[in-house]
Parts: sequence; C-alpha cells; structure tokens
Amino acid sequence: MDFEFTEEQNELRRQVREFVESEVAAGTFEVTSKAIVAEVSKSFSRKMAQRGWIGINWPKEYGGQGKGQVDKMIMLEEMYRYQAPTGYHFMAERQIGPALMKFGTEEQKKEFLPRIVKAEDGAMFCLLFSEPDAGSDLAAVATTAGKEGDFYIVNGQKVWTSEGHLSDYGWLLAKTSFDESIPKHQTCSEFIIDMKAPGVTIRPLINIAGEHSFNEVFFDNVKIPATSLVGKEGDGFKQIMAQVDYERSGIERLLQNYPVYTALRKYIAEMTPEDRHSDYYGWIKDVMAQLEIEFNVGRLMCYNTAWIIDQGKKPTSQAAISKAFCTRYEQKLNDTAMKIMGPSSTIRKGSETLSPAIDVAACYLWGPSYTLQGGSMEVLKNIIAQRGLGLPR
Amino acid sequence: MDFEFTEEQNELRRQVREFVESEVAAGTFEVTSKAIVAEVSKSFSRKMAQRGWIGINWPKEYGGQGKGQVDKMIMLEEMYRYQAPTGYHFMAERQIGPALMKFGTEEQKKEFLPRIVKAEDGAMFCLLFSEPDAGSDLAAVATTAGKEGDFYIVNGQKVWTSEGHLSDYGWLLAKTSFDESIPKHQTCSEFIIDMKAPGVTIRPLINIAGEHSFNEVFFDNVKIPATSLVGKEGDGFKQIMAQVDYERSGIERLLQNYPVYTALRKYIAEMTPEDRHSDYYGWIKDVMAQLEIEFNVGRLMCYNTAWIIDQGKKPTSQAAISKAFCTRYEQKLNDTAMKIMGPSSTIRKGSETLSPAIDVAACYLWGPSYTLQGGSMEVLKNIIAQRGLGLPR
Amino acid sequence: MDFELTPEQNMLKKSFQEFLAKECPFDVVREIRKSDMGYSPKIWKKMADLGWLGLVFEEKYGGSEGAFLDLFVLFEELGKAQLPSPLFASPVMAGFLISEAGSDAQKEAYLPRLIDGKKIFTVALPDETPVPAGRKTVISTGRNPDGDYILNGEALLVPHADVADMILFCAEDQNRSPILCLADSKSSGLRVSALRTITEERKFVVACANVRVSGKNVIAEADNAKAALERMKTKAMVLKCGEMIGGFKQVLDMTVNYASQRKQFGVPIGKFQAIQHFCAEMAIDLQGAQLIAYQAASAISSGASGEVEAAMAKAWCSDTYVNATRISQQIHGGIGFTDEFAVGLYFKHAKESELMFGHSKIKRQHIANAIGL
Amino acid sequence: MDFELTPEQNMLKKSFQEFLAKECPFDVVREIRKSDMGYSPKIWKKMADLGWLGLVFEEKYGGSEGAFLDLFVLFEELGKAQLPSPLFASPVMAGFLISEAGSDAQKEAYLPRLIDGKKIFTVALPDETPVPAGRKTVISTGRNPDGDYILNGEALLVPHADVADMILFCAEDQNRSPILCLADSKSSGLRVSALRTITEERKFVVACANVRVSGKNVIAEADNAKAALERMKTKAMVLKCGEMIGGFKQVLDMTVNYASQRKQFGVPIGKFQAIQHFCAEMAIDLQGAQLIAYQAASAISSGASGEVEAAMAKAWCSDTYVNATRISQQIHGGIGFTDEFAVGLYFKHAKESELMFGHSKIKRQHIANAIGL
Repeated sequence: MDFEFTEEQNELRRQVREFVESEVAAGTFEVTSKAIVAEVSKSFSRKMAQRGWIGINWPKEYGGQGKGQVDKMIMLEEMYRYQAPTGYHFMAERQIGPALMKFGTEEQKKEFLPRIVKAEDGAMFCLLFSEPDAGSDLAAVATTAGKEGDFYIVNGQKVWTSEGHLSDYGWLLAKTSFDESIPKHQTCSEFIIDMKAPGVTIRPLINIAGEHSFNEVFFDNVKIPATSLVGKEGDGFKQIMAQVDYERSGIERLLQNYPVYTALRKYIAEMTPEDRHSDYYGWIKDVMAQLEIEFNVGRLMCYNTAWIIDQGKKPTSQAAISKAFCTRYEQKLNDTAMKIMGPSSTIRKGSETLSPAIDVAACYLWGPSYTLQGGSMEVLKNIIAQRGLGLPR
Repeated sequence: MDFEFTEEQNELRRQVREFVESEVAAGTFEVTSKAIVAEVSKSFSRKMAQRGWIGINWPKEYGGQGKGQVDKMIMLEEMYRYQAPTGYHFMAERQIGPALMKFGTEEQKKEFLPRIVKAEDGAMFCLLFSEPDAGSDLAAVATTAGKEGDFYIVNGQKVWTSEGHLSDYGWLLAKTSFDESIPKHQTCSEFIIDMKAPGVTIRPLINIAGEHSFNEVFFDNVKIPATSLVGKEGDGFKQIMAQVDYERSGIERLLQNYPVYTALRKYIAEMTPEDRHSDYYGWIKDVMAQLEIEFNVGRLMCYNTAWIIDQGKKPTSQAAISKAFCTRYEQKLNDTAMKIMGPSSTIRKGSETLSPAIDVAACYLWGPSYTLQGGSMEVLKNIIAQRGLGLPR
Repeated sequence: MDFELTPEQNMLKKSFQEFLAKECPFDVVREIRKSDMGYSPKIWKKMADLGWLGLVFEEKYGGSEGAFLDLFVLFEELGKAQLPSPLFASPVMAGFLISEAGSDAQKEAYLPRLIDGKKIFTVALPDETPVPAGRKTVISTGRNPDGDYILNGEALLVPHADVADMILFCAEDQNRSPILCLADSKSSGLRVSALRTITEERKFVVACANVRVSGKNVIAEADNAKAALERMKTKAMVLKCGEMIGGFKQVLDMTVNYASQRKQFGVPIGKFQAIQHFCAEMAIDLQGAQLIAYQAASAISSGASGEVEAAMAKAWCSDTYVNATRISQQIHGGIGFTDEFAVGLYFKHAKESELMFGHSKIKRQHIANAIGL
Repeated sequence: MDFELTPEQNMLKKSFQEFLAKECPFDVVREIRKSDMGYSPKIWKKMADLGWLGLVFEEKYGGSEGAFLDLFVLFEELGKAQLPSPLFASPVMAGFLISEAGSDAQKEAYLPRLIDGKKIFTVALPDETPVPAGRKTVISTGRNPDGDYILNGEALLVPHADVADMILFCAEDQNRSPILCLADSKSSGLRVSALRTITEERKFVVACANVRVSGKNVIAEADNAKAALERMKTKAMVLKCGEMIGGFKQVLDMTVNYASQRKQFGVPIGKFQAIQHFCAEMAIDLQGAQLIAYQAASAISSGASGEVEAAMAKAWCSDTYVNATRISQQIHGGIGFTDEFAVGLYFKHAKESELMFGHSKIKRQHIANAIGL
C-alpha cells in the first residue's frame, strides 16, 4: 500500500506542469472550462506529441512511451488543471488507438497509429455509437452496413456525436447481420469511416448552454471499403465492451471544471475579514471542505482504476464507480459555485460588460451531459450492482 | 384556499391542549418518545372516550362525534406533542372501527364499535397481516383459514405484530381459497380473532433498540366461529386497500418523536452567548431551520390528506406521499439530534447515572421501522409513481 | 381549512391557461427569449387588456382589486409557460413599491400607465446575496444644492432595462440608508449595457453617472423605504415561488410523459423502478412545494406579513425545483440536453430562481432567527 | 503507487480473519457485549498472546515494531467482527499517549504490562464536541503541598473503566492547560458508574473527588500534553476509520447476500432496480471510504502527521457508513430490525463511530482551516 508517486513520476509531473504553465503564460490557449474534448488545437497536440505525451502509455512498437496508465493520468492531471486543449487527439489516443492495437489489421495500424501519436493531419476521430433509439440500450443500433462485394454500404443515423463536425474519421458501430435468429449483440460490427465521404451529412445540435459540440450524423448509401472493418464482423459489442472501461476511467471526468474551482477559490479569497465573521462564511467553509473531500476521493478513485489497469486487470466495476462518482462531483462543483457566487454567476460569457472569464453558468448547464454520456448513471449503477457486487440480473 | 382553522376547531385544539397539559402536570403519564402506539393505558383512553375524542370522526350512529378527519388530526396533534398514551384504542379506532362500519355484519358492529369508542375492556386490537415471506408482497400470505362447518381453522404464522402481546383481538388476513386457478389477490379474507384463543402462541421479538413491541404470532389449529369473517370471503385484499390510506395519512407519522425535538430545542437553548459565535452554532441554526421547514411541509401534507378524506375522496397518492415524507422527516430529526448533541446522546435510558429523560439513541434505533411498516418506502414510491403519476406498471 | 381554489379563482386560472396555451407555445417562447426586445409587445398588450397587470391594484388606478392569491395563480401559470415579459419587473416589483410607499400624487402619476401597460417600469436593487466587498454594486446618492438627488454607481441584473420607461432605484445615501426613487430611463448619465444570462433572457447593468432625480420622484426614504422594500420582496419572492411550482409541475408532467413513451430495452423507460422512484421523489417534493408556497400566498392574501412562510417556501421550492430539473434532465437523456426541446428551459429557470432573493441557505438563516435560534 | 497490501500484510490480515472467525461469531459477540465484564478475558488473553496488543510498540517493551498500517488492518477486521475488547482503550488510546509522551521510566513501568494484556488501561478525555457550557465535563487539577496532583470532576463515556487497572486522565489546571496523568483505578475518591449506550456496550462516568496522583505519574503537561493528545487522537481516529470501513464492507456483503436470497413477488429482491441502485451507491461510497481511510493510514505509517488526511477520512467514513447502515436496514426489512440478526450491530456501530472524535461537520471545519479558508 503506497500512495506516493515514484521519483520518475514526480519528474514527469514537474515537466508537464512547467510546459503547461509556460503555454498559459504565452497565451497559446485560453484557460476555460470544458475544453478537454471541445477545444481542438492541432498545433497544441503536436507540441504534446513532440514531447512523447500522446500515446505515453502505448507500447513503444506503436510509437508510444511504454509507460503506464498511472503515468498518463499524472500527465493529464497537470494538463487539465489548466484545461489544455487536447481535443484533436483525445478520442483517437484514448479509444481508437488501443482498439486498433487489439483488433485492427496490420494495414490499419500502420495507417492510423503513427498519425495519431504524432498528431499529424487526418488523425482526429469521433465516436459513432449512439442513435435516437439506441442510447443506454446500445443493442438497439439500427444503422446498417450491408456488404456489397469489396464494400459496405452504410445507411442510418447517429446522434450525440461529439466534435463530429471537426473530425476526420468516425469510429462507427453498425449492424452487419440481418438474420433475426442471431442474438442482437452479435449483429454489429465496428468500422472506420471517412467523415467527408459522399453521403455523410452532419447536422449540428445546439445544447441547452447554447453551444455546439454534439451533432447528428446521417448516412445515405455511404460506400466504404471492406478494409474499413475493424476486428471481426459481428464482434462489435464485444470489442466495445473492451474499450469502455478506458473511456470511463479517465481523470478528465474529475477535472473538466477545474477552472471553476480555481475561480471559486479566488472569489472566496476576495472576501474581507469582516465578511468572514458570518454564518454565511461558515457555510462556505463547510461546503468547500466537502468539495475538497470529494475531490480527494474522486482523485484516488481515478488513480486506483489506472493502477488496476497497469496490473493488467479489468477495472470494470472500479471504472464505473469512478465515473459515477467523479461526474457527480463535477455537477456538485458547478452547482455549489453558483450558489456561493450568487445571482451574478448567472451572467454568461459574451455579455456586453462583466463578461466572466470562466462561464460558470455554462458549466452548470453542461452538467447533465456528464451523467449521460459514456454510460449513464443508471447504466453504471447496474454494472456496479451486477458485475461488481454480483446481484442477480 | 384557506390555511386557517375554524373557530370551532381552534376551540377543540384549546380544549385538548388544556386536557393534555393538565394530565402531564398531574403525572398521569410520562412524556417520552414512541409512546403513541406502544404506551397502553386503558384509563387514559377512557378519559379521552369520556370527552368524545375516541371516534371523534366516526358517524354519530356508531357513537362517534360525526366530525371530520381534519378535526381528528387537530386533536391528535395536541395529544402527540406530549405523546399521550393512546395505544389501547389506537389501532381499533383508526382501522378496525372504520373497516367494520364498511364491511362488518350488524352483530360485529354492535359487539365491537361501542366497546372501542368507550375504551371498554376487550377493545384492544392488533393487526395480523405480515408474514415472514409476505412483507411488501402481501399477496404471498400463507396463513390459512379453512372452513369446517360453522368454523374456520387457522394455521400459520404472522410476524411484526405490534403490541400483539397486549391485545384482546387480532385483525387477521388469511388464505381462504386454495384453488390454484383463482388470482392470488382474491384468495384471502379478513377475520377477527381472539388473541387468547387456544392454539394462539405469541413470541416476543426484541428489536435493535433492545425493546419489545413486535411479536411473532403462531396459529396451531385455532378454531374461530364463521361469524368472525369480516366482509366477503376472498375480498381480503380489496378491503385492506380501502384501509391503508387511513393508516398512512396519520399525523402520528410526523409527531412520534416530538419530545426529541423539544429536548433538542432545550439543549440548544442552553448554549451560552459565547457558544453562539461559532461556525458550529451557525451550522446548528442551519440544520434546525431545515427541520422547521420540513416539519411545516409534513404537517401541511397531513392536513391536506385529512382534508381530502373529508371531501369524500380517496387520498391514495397523497397518503403515500405524506407517509413517505413524514417518516423520513422523523428519521432525520433523530439523526440530527444525535449529531447536535454529540457523543453524550449515545447514553441510553436505564444508565446508572445521567439517564436521559428522552432516550434519543433509542429513537434513532427505532428509525428504520418507520420506513418499513405500513408500506415500505419502496412500496409507497411505487404507488406514487403508478397510481399517482400513471407511470406504466 | 380549504386546499382548493374558489370557483372564481378556478375560472381565472383556466383563462390564464387558455391564453398562454394559445399565445405562447414553446416555439414562441423561445423566439421571444432570444429576441432583441426580450418580450413580445403584442402579447404584452393583450395581457394588459386582459387586466393581468392590474390584478391586485386599486380600481381607481385601473386595477381590479383582486386577491394576492389571484396574482399568485397567474404566476404559477406563467411558470409553466415560461413566457418572458416585464410582468415581474413592472407591476410586481416597481408597482408594489410605488403602491406600498408612494404618495397619492405619485400613484396617480404612475400606476395607471404601469397598469395599462403603456409604460414599462423596472427596478434596480442592490445585491441580495453576500458578495465580497470588492464586488459590491451600489447606487449611491447625495443631494445637490437644488434639492435634487444625484445618482452614481451601478446596479446588476436589472430586467428589461433596455425597454423600460422608468427605472426605480434603490439607492443609498452617505449613511447607507436606502432611498427609493424613480428616474426616467432617458435621463442623462444613465447607461444600460446588456448581460447574457443563464436563461438566455437578457438582463442589464444600469450605470449612473450623476443622474439627476428631482425630489418629487423620491418614493420613500430611510425606514419607510426599508419597510416598503421588505414587503415588496416578500411578495415578489412568493410570486417567484408560484412561478417555480408552475415550472416544477410542468417539468414533472413532461418527464412522466416522456418516460411513458420513450422505449429502451423494449419497454417504456417509465417501467424501470429507478425512473419510477425518481418521479415519485419529484412528486413528493412538488406536493410539499405546492403546499408551502400556497401557504405563504394565502398568508399574504389574508393580510399577514407572511415573512417566515415566504422564507420557508422559497427555501423549499428552490432546493426541490433545482433538484427536480436535474433529475428530469437525467431521465430525458440527450434529447433534454438540446436547445430544441423545452425541458431545458426549466433547468435554467430553476437555477436562476433559486438564486433570486437568496437561496435556501440564506433563507434558513432568516428562519432560524425567526424561531429564536 | 500501490493499492495493495504487501504479502506480509496480507498474511497478517488472514491471521486476524481466521482468529476472529473462529473465536467470535455473532453469538459470542452479542453475549460479550451484554456481559457484565464487557469483554472476554479469555479472548483478550489470546489476542495478547498473538501479539495484537503490541503490534506497533517497541520491542524492548514487548512490542513487535510493526507498521501503523498493520494495526490499521487489524482494526478493519475488528470492525467486521464487532468484537468488544479494551484494544482501543488500552494499547491504542492509553498506550499511544504513554509511548508518545511518557518518560522512559514510565514506559518501562507501564508498557510491558499493557502490551502483554495483564493490565488494562483506559483514558478519560474531556468533551470532543461543542456542548453547552452547563453540560461541559472536566477533570480539574491542582497541586497539594506535597507536590501531588489532586483531581476533581467528571469524565463521560470512558470505555472499560470498570475493569481497567489504570486510568489515564486528561485533566486541566487552573489555566485550562492540559495535564495527562495516570491514576490507579482503585484510588480513593475515584468512582465509576455504568452507562448503557447505543451499542449495548457499557461505558462509564468516572468521577473524581480529591483523587491524589503523585508527580511521577504525570505523563505530560501543557504544550507537550496537547501535542501528544493531538497525535494520539489523529491515530486513534484513523484506526476508528479502519473499524468503520471494516464494518461498512461487512454490511454491504450482508446486504448483497440477503438481497440475493430474500424473495418477494416471486423473485430475489436483489433483482429490483431500486435495491440494485442502493447497493451500487453503497459500493461507490465504500470504495471511496476505503481509499481515503487507507490514504490516511499510509500517511501516518510513513511518518507524516496525516492530520488533514485523517479529518477527511473521518468525515467521509462517518457520513457514508451511517448512510449505508440505514440503507441496509431498509433492504433487510423487519428481520434486520430484530436483535437476533447481526446487521443491526453495524447500524449502532456506525452512529457511535460517527460521533466519536467529531462528526463530519466538525471535521470539515478542520479541513477548511487547513486549506486556508
């Protein structure tokens, strides 16, 4: 039992912090909330790539550093304190790369892995899983990919596609088997699809914060080469299940609103000694201490899950616990920040005057998405109860 | 819309308060928590009966006062501020009387109603519904009452029988139909059973507070006359469903721990001006104000349900809401009291020294029963969702 | 004791519902909300013609001398419909202050135009929630040799200031004693800048640089001003609670509706116990919110101050409504998170309403003081 | 970073588990708990023989100089087993104070007997939670002309005082400065009265009327006493967290077990989503409690003060364990509410543990101060 990091890890942390802080000082990017995925900067990603920080936990044979998940988390923790814009490589590095290493053909690996790890052009991916009638119930996917000779013809619709409008490629889940007798979860396959292919239409969805990050994606007879298939036909779900633990274990679930925390601490620090002799300040201390405890718990959960991955074990229940806990923490952080900051926290960025550096209200409005995407809170609890605790299905 | 009481109601309240306070002053009973049902005093019940307060909302033809449910609640609110010992007539007045008026034979009404309303000897009832395998799932009742000529022969076991060891009669739910083709909920009937009948065995259950109020009741070939049947054979569940709303709507669900509240206020009032200039006292103010709000909400819910009953409507969803809310309030009250009073609140009555007048720890330990008996929290939520909101079953 | 509206109030309620259903379905609401004006003059005129602006004012000024409860019922319906209009700013906040504390001459001068909707009023109040000293906003005032008042400073989050004809300031003098006074929005030195807010409704910063107000436009000073302000805030807060329970009811209805229709895993999601219990929790909280809000409205309607009742109602409605909208978002899933679907409106409305007039922690402080702690 | 125990610690843990499973099943625990002695001298002797009492003490006094984490693991197992014994009072609270602050002579005089279990020590501390002035209990002290200390006053909730050989008092002098001193439990003027407590374990009021303590039995005074007390409390609090996560784990296991077996409506209740989600919430909270408690234990084990970590752990473990036992009661239904079934033990243990060393609100005050608020 050891809660300390190694010397090497401390050094990594120091280097990353130094880099990020110098980038912030240079004004390379704006420190704002919710930027981890949404802010896409190819040039920033390249800087990271040059330092070996994309694919830090990938095997060396694929251009990675061969380090562990804990190392990656240390690196990301420092990045995300300032919300470094990692949107360009985020999805590709976290999900596409590892999936290709496991299931991809040699050609696919050769084509995409170096590009991702170096943040070259044409390396940005989005996920094409959810559909209007297939949310928590992914087995209800209705988009089809029918095989015709050396091609698959894709028809259907995806939704909630984060950054679909900026991506080069999509990682598609589609139905490839139409035999009613085959169990539903053996009917789908995974593909890589060019987002600029003819027949692909992307429609922006504006969310309740008035911002565009999700999309609807329509496929109208999109012809993709048979070599776009990843893994085995019919193995789509099985392959995805191997990926979601990684999706759920990230420290980005805890740090997406770190600038709100920073702004809140700054706000409280402005209180005068006189303000501090009040029941109200006593309450602020109380809720801030609770946030501190929960942040600490969430952080330990993230590192614990990373450590389990590094031990070569499947962290299914722990990753679900970690995501459930951390996303709830983030919702609470934004809610608490608005309460403490009062009515003026309802003022949004883009105001003629008093436009806030950190748009706390927007962060609050983004909150509901945290407990929906990447496994809704209810799905996570089902997993914890059934797979973690062994309760009957 | 009118939240005020009538002049007559205010007068009733005044009279009851005067009576109870003079009884407390005379030391007729000890003011303690959880006494509403558990403290059985035939003499106290008779005093209430003399004033017309038992069956206050019963029709005059049955010896009642013909007043409303709201009037009854006013009377009980004043009684229960001091936890008047109403255990002798409580169940009989609330549940048995109304059920007999609705479903009983003339003979049954004549035999029991006057006795209940006057708190005569032989008027104390307990409920014999729950069984080891029939808790929330009451349809799983396995106790049988097979008809043999002019008798029913009862066999089986009941459990969680409050005050069964003190009661004269039990209100029994038992299976009377053994035809597998009949739907489960048409197989049971209601009976009145003499608790002293041969073959009835009562075994005390000691609860986690170390107290005896529940019992197991065993029936071994207990022979009861066919005239003990209440209502129609096979109508047991239907009849019970008509009773539970009354069971759930009472203000006793809110006031069972009122002495804890009184003791807590007294404790806080002992704090010196110096104690009050602390974050800790700010926190006490905050949690006490929250209790005040919730008490007010709960009280409004109780009166609202009573008023709906007085309008001749079925308050199924409202009664469930009221019970769910009030029982949770009471659990919170006891929990908060222990937190505020600190480690010394763990000292129980019966200590050699410092034995507390109000056993707050015991109240806390009784807490879990509130959200189980008379419809568990989960059953109530099902009712609210399905019958109140119309969500699909 | 009577938990039902009178037949007359029920008729009134029905007329509110019918108008709002006809005039402002969600599409219209969203359009108005994002429009430059921030309200629909056409609908506003109709509301005025229906007498909604004058519900509780004296007949001699054009009001109908209805009960406070009538107005409360209107706000409950407005909370469901989420129609943006100057109703809260003009007749409620400004109107109540003028009617409570103004002289007969002032009432005669202002109330008729306020009630017939020809003139729009708004109010500029100081911060209601504790803020760090450096962030406090205040309109300060002094008198010039002519006896006029001179306003300087800023007020935040003033509703409809861009279209208001008159702005009622709660300024403070050198002794930090409050002064309520009315200024023409065209006054020299008065500047209005737009704020984008959480609900997409714009609010405004009103900045005063030596804005001159003549003595006859002073509504009240010192203790009178303080008392009038407290009374207005109590009433406005209770109407806000009305809006909140209306919104809450609507959110629950929409959620139950959606859960009954949306299928996953082959069944409506409303069959899942997790969803049912979430909805049941919402129903419990809503029932409490309705009772406690109506209790406060009734108290005021019957002439009591209703201060503690109002504080309790505001605390309970704030906490439970915010929570309910969070749950409704969760149950609606992605669709509820889009701007195209109406449920998100309530999520925003709940948060804004929670913070107006102080959130539950602040209200609990009042309650604790009131019960002698 | 390593989230697992070492192989040695795992062996140790297994030996704890085996002993406890064999020696104190629930029937035995309940019997001991209600016995006059309040502990089993037979089991106590075996524990001493196994070296459990001396795990972290120096070898020269009979200890095995193990890591603090070893002791933490023991308390985790004790939390599962709920075995009442003077282990917390004697080696932990008294032992830590003597070992932290005592002179070599005092250590030599007391620790060997404390560690071999032949003598039982306990401690009498002042209130840890704010109480009204009129309810404060304090042991005050002054010196008589011979240089002896004279103790007067009362201490509450002292564990095992009826069987203790020595009582370590935290008294205070005229300047309210603390003095730690040891008195023989047979001292003249010392009176012990039994309290019935929430867990059914008896605790005691120790009253002193001119109890005389010679100067050589003073362990520490003033700042030294204060510092030793703080260090002891931090460690004891973390061990209490160990007990709590042990109890929490056991409660979750029992609940999952019961829910998998108990049938209603024809299926195991563990199939209901409401039950599954309750259990999932417990699992989330438990995972957090384990991590944060081990974090604090590790900090102390590696020589840090661990004060903030301990406060965080105590706050989180208190809140979540209490809540989990409440949920477990709900899931167990009536059966869990009877004294015959073990799950109720944890419901009581959680509440008592929450209040010891301060509940979460009190801990959050410490944390807020520590992070500069």
